[in-house]
Amino acid sequence: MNKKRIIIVPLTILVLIGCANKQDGNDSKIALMKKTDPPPIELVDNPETDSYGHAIKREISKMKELYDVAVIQGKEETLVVYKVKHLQRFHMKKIEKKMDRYLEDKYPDEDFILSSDYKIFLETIRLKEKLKKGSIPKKDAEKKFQDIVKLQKEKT
Amino acid sequence: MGKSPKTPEQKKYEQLEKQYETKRPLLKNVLKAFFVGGFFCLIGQVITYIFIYFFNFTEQTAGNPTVATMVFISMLLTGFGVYDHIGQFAGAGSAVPVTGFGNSVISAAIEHKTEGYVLGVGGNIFKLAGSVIVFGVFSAFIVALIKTILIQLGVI
Amino acid sequence: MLQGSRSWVFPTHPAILSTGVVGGPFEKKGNLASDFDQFYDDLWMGQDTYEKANRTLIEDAVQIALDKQSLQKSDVQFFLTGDLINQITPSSFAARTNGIPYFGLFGACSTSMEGLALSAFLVNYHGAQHVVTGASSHNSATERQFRYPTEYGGQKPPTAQWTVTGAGFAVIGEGKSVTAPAPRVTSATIGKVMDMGLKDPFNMGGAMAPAAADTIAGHFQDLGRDPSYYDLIITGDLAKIGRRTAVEMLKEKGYNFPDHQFKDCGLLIYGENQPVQSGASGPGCSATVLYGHLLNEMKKGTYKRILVVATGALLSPLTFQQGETIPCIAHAVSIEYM
Amino acid sequence: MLAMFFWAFTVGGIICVIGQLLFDVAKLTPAHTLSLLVVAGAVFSGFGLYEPLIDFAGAGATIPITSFGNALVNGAMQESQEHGIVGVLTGMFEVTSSGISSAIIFGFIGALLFKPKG
Repeated sequence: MNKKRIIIVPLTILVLIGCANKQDGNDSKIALMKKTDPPPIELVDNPETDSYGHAIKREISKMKELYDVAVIQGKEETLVVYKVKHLQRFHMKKIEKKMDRYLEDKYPDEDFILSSDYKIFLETIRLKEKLKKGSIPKKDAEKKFQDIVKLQKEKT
Repeated sequence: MGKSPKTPEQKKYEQLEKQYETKRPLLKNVLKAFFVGGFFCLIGQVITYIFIYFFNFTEQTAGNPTVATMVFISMLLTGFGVYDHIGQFAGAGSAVPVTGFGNSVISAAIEHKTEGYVLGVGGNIFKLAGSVIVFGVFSAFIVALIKTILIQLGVI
Repeated sequence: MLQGSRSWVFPTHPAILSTGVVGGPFEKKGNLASDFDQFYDDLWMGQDTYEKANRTLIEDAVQIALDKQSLQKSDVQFFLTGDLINQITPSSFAARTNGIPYFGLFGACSTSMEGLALSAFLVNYHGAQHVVTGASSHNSATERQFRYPTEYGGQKPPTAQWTVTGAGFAVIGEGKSVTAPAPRVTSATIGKVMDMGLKDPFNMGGAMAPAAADTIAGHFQDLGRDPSYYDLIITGDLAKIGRRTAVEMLKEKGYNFPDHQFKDCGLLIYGENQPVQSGASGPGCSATVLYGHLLNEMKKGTYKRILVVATGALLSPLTFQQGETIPCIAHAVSIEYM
Repeated sequence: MLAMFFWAFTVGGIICVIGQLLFDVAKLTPAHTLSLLVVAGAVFSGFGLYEPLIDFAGAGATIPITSFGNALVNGAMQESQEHGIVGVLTGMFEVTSSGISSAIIFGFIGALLFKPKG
């Protein structure tokens, strides 16, 4: 009798949490599960001259340790989020260092924030979907982007 | 410390007794520990993802609420008298995960309630878990001290 | 009367007049449930601590034993008992309740026979008309005293034993007070403390077996008897491991027992499907089995003469943590139905 | 993500197996075993091996008690980078406070709510 109760209580909590979920798009629902391959987001003022989000995405995606890359190019800094193939996760630090060096060499004037965190990836996809649906104006997007950056910098 | 050498008679008896002693079922115990311990960690991973997905936690920061949730589950299982049965079945499988740490604290707290909240609960709550904290802190102190000195000397 | 080096013979044959046996919920599901006088369905027994619950067991068992003989507490001269909890407080507190002059005994799980031997001696030599003796233990109180909090999820190895929740008490009276056949205490052999250097507190049976073997052999030597004198030799709480080891040790000393002649209280009390690992233990184990099941069997005629050997491991949580070995003791009392 | 679940299960299970072997083969008490595992976690952390294991196995490495040693070392190291040797002393509980504080809090609540079942 007790045992049943103990299984049921957490299950109910889980279901309740599941139902309370905000309306996520298709991509964010599966963002943790598999490859989503999102197009980069560019929040720059004059995309014609300053845009390089696509280029970064293309180049970073070539790294064989990764299987999914998302890029947000903000006004001042650029966020690169990536998912590492599972068996390569032992070497996450090395991969990050390698990427950092590569980007610093290639775009010495830009600030980069690198993250392999699922949460950051998820939030990136959510932002992308909101922009696509048009439910969020561009200037709010920059603020949202700053929120993601702040989240990334939080330690434990 | 009672370390007097064994007499020949005692040695002989020890051999005799060994023949009749029920052996611990090692393989069975190891398998049970593996599956139950793995299951606890799996639950932990599920909770981590729930915190990442539905709350504002990153992989880095989700660890703390996950641990707290696991300890909470451990409190329920201990309070309803289930955890000691899991422990008898799984051995290290339920002792090594943080739920086991929680169980050792919570079971001591519940048990010593009869001696009052201050002397009983307060005085005995770390009766079992205290050694883990003491050795954890002291070994961490030594490790961190050595590492810090090495860093300051420029060795690493 | 002293016979041999450490045995008493009781020429007046003090009789076990009546008994009271009380158990807990786990014992109710056991093999010997029909031999108990009363059960509690809750380990707390209506008290707010397990230690008080242990005391309640004692008070109830004593009352039942007295009621069966229609005796008043004032008819009893002495009360001899002990248990496992800190400074045997449940026993002493129960003695406060019943107001009978009291000897507190500690012999761990051997307390039951220590008490019975002393009671028979007192009665035999006119030190008392009626003595109440027995022993008790409470599983949860013992767990927390000797091991871990009851809700702690530690794994017990298959050598561990399950402490009985129960109390068995008997009124011992002068032999001449009953003319009809009754279970009578005819002799007793007092054990010496044996230490074979075992340290594992989860293997009490293995540690206690040498003490049992020594006392049994001593009993036969002192009284010039051999195993065929008894229908049954029953040890207190050696459980599976200790019983096998003790039988083997006695074989080496030249005493052979067929299986049905050498039993153990710790193996009788619980059913096969109860998760007690090696078997039962605790002062309440030999006390409830003897004063309940065995005396009933004697009255039915199954056994005429039995030798009860209660074994005790004289350790404390402190000595175990300080790395000391486990000293053990066993006392034998011979009970004959005549 | 599914790979993560698999490795959490496996790595967590293996750490528990090590604990079980310490119980059954080395015949250690639970307290000795857990203390030993915590010390092992701290030492692994000192060599920088525990963080990669967490990257790889997630909860499989953070849920076993070994991670407690790792977190203590991490806290001490974080502080020592800012305050030098003194930080080693003061930063110890920076990271691990959640396990201990939640155990105390839930332990106390448990004592208020429950009685031992025996």
